[in-house]
Amino acid sequence: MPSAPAGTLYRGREGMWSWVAHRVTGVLIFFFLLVHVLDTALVRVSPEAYNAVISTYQTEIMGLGEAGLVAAIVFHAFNGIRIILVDFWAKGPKYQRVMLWVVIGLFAVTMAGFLPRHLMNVFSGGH
Amino acid sequence: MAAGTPDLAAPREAYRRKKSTRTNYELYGWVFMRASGVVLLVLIFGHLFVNLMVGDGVHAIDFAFVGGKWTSPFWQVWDLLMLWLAMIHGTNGVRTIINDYAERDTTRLVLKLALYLAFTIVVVAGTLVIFTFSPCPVGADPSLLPSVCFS
Amino acid sequence: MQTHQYDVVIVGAGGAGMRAALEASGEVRTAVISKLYPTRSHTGAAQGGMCAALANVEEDNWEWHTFDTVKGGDYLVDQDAAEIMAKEAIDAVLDLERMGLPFNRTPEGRIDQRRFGGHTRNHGEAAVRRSCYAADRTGHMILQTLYQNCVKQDVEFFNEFYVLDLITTHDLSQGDVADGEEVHATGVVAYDLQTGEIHVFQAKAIIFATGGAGKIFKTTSNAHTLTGDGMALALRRGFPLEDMEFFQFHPTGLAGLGILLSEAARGEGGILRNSEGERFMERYAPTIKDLAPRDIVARSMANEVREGRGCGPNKDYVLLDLTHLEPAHIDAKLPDITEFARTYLGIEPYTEPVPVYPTAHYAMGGIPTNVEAEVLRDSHNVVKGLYAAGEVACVSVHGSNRLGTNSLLDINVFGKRAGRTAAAYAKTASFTELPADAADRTVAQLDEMRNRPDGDRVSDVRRELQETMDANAQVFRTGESLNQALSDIRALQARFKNVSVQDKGRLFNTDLLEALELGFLLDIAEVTVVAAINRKESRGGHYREDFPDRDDTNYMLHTMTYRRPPSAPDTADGTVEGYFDHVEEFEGYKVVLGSKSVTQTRYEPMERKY
Amino acid sequence: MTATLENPATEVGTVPSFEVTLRVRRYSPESEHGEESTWDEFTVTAHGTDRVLDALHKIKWEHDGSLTFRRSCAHGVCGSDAMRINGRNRLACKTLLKDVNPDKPITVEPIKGLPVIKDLVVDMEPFFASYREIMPFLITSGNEPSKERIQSAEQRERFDDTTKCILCAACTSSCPVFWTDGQYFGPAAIVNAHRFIFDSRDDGATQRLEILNDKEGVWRCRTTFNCTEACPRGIEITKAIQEVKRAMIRRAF
Ligand SMILES: Cc1cc2nc3c(=O)[nH]c(=O)nc-3n(C[C@H](O)[C@H](O)[C@H](O)COP(=O)(O)OP(=O)(O)OC[C@H]3O[C@@H](n4cnc5c(N)ncnc54)[C@H](O)[C@@H]3O)c2cc1C
Ligand code: HEM
Ligand code: SF4
Ligand code: F3S
Ligand code: FES
Repeated sequence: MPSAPAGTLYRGREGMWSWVAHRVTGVLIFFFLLVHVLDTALVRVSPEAYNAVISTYQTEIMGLGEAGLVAAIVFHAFNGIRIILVDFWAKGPKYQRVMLWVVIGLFAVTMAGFLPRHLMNVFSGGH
Repeated sequence: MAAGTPDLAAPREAYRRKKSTRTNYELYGWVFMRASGVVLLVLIFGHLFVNLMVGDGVHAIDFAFVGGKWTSPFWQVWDLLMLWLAMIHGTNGVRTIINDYAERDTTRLVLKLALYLAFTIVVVAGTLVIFTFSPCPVGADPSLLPSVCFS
Repeated sequence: MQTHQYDVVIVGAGGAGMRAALEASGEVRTAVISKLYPTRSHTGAAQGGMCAALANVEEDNWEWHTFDTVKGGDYLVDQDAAEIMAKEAIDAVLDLERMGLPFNRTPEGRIDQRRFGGHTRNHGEAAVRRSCYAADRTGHMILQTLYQNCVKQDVEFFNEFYVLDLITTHDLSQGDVADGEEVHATGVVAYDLQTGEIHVFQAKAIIFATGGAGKIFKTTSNAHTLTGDGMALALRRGFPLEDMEFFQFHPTGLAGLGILLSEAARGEGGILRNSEGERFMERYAPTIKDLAPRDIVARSMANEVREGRGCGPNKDYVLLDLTHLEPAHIDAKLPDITEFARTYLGIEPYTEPVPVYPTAHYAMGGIPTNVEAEVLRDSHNVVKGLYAAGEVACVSVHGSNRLGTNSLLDINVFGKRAGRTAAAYAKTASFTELPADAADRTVAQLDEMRNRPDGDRVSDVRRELQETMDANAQVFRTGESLNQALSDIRALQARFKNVSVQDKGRLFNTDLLEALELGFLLDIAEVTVVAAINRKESRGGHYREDFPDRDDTNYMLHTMTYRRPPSAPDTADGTVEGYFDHVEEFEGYKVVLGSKSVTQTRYEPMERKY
Repeated sequence: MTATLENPATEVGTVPSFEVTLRVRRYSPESEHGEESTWDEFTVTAHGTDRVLDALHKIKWEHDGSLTFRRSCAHGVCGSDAMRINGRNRLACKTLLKDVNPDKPITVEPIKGLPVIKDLVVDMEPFFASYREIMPFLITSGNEPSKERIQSAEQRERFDDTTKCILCAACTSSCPVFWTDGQYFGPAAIVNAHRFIFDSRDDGATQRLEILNDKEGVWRCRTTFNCTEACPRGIEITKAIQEVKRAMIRRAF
């Protein structure tokens, strides 16, 4: 009868999962930013060095990664605004769930505007 | 992430809250996260838009592009602000996360030291680059330079 | 085993216990022992209010309050005690407000008051607004406020400690006290649930505030933990219990479940209806109708059901109708109880009437005390150093039927008095040496229970007890039904001797504790039924169909139930030839009945009409 | 005879009985499993209005007497029996079986983040310690009035929501921040601070705000709303926490 002991996942709802996502995206952006600043710093070294590194961004794989990064930023940014509204708007806590759906909606719209263009750029080969 | 990790090891030790500091530090940190968040929203979206959406998107980015942008004080300030705010915002955010999950004091200390070191290196390097950057380094291949160098 | 020494030890952290602690802990070294975390005590379940003649919203005074209490208790109330309670009520409420209790407010910002059953203006003219309240969570607020103030005063608590024995200099269940000797209470034995360890507390003064015993019945508004521990411990030491036959059945328990819907529902305008939609209380109590005292309303409801006007598929309940009230009003004044109806019955009280039926609610009887909360060992002598307050005690301010809101008042007024007198006594008294074997009996009992081989299940015995009590000793009783209950209890007592527990561990053994609690329940049910058999009249909460009238000539007396050795004489203090002279022999002991006179000051018994 | 019902448990309407399986997380250091937790499954018969607490009682009373949990009032007012039912914190006595999908086994675990003592019983001391730290009592200055303090109905309404707390710990033990190291004061302590901070009769707001303006205080709340969703009293906890944060900010600027 007794099975392996394992506590189950807490079944939090929208609030908890949006926080998890906010945290994950925040960390993701942070690490990207570290790398991004350092690679940009290469402009100080020489145009060749910079362009050499930057051109690796221009591969398809990096292009997809970049799309993911933008998605992370977009979600983090919009959800950040939602959090700020929860913090400062008296009715925020009441509408937090609704606002999350708005965030997701805005996210979808923004990505719909961005992705096709970005992917076109990435896959069309540009130069 | 850690939210729902099936951490089971079960009965925890009882604990006492550690003696703690009662300053406004956390309060300011909290307010800063929100204030910087709003500003960052504008800065980052502007940055992304210009870099990825206008013209040829990622493929347009090269030395000439960056150099061209930084000849304008407007973009210099923009990028500087973005660098600082994002780094403080992000560092403070990661600090919070370390506080949440690092249970042993030493682990916490090590992680935070690494974090602050990374912060310092990146912010110093980034700032230096933006200010000391010369769009037309001497002896560079002219085909790589921004158009401003030839006017 | 560990031993502790305190000037005052309070057993129970409900309203009465904590109110006493607030008085005593500032004066002398005080410990509060409670089998529950203080905020889990059942005082927190009280809903409707706590009355005091503040006259914040209409004319009122403490004399009217006294009269209502006396009349509500069908004149079995000790009127000196009722006067004290009504007078001190005002300070009791103001004390709580000053401690921070968030009462509902009048437009002027004063404590708001509302109507409650049996509380009237000018000796019965019309319902009066006397109950101070905080929505329908008054008990919750009282419990929280008292606990908060205990935190403030740094009161020492021993939580999840079960008191299992009372240590005294004499065990009256084994024999009489020699003339001139004093009986002292010297300590208690407690069981630490978390570790299974035994703790002996030595004290100069001990206050019992262990609450009620509603779990002797099946359908009850009481918590699972209200098992009459304090009463049973006193009884087992040979101290009397007073007026145990009077148990209050609250009219409006959720049908089938017993969860209480406060009388405040009717105070705010709710109406009881039968299957014909008739407001039947108009027939039984023409003046105050649905706000008649609880015994009358409960009986009327049971009568409607009995005469076939009950509702539902089995015609076994009536309806509490709130549908004519504004939803906003309901939300403001009765949020919790309407939530109960929604959660537990799936009924929306805004639009549907709620099925209700009487539920066992309150023990009017208990450990007899005087107005200083000192416990009596017969009709006049006190036990030195032993005090009781709250539902466990019988002062007797409730007589044969308690008025709604008078219990929250009782626990505050007499809790405070108990704390004060106990502390004063502890300042002058010295510790009495405890016998070396003080804890032996408890340890032996626990070991024996734990190690007993297979036997009856605790839950089976308890269920059968509760079923027979519900069937035979509820709103309507007869000699026959009560004797049936008694013989059932006898059989169950015998079976209890070999119930076994499955959990043999030491840590947090609730299985074991449930078994001990069952022992308390059986003892309490036993004396309740014996006292009820003996009282051949109907009064307040005790209604005998074979003796439907009140009999002041013979029964204007408090019943005192004693446990005595089989060899002891059949008479107890206050025995009245022919009436209070019932004796029941059990295995190893007998239950002897005596009496205590009722104190009358200004109100002569009258017929009780509303 | 008496008017007592033949079968007093008869429910409103006819409610069919059904079988339900509970999967309970067990822990008992004295048992043969020692320090290890195990899952036990029990199947019992239940009725339409039965709650999870009734099912647990059935298990304890008819199957396994050693199953250990706290309970008292059985109708959601004492705060004894917060536990994790199907992954969420609830009061067992307030959760109807039919509302948690009895077709599948219902998992029952102790609340998270507090030391487990046995089965579903956890050590509540750390929880109450946080509660005591925020000074949960009225603090006044000046003379005691001879009658009651005056408070308008609106002022009373201001903190009504947070007076409802029964200290069940469902909120604190649902908070992801509390799970991590248990140092966070937790929502329940903040709720009880709120109850006094916004009471017009109280003069101790500054002290309480100072206590909560701490590394382990309100600023650790990441507005995950688990607490608000778990609260059996329907207290808008996150809102209360935000109000406390804003009160601190107003004070600081
Ligand atoms: C649902 C409900 C609603 C009510 N509404 C009202 C109302 O509106 N107005 C009104 O005036 N009255 C009301 N009452 C009655 C009133 O609430 C109670 O009579 C009163 O609260 C009893 O308080 P107490 O302090 O005596 O006991 P309790 O609050 O029951 O406390 C008993 C204490 O004793 C402890 N204890 C018990 N046994 C032991 C032991 N063996 N060892 C250690 N500790 C032990 C328990 O842990 C607990 O702390 C209501 C009662 C109920 C059930
Ligand atoms: C684009 C605009 C941004 C907005 C509006 C924004 C907003 C916020 C807000 C309000 C918080 C606080 C969350 C809380 O207290 O619960 C936060 C946390 C955080 N942010 Fe941002 N942010 C933005 C950009 C960034 C960037 C660029 C980074 C990375 C460098 C970043 C990294 C983080 C991290 C790591 C956290 C901590 C997460 C946590 O504690 O769970 N954010 N952000
Ligand atoms: S706030 Fe709600 S969930 Fe938290 S302890 Fe109080 S009642 Fe329980
Ligand atoms: S769950 Fe925790 S993070 Fe905040 S909103 Fe509630 S306290
Ligand atoms: S048993 Fe009291 S809250 Fe569930």
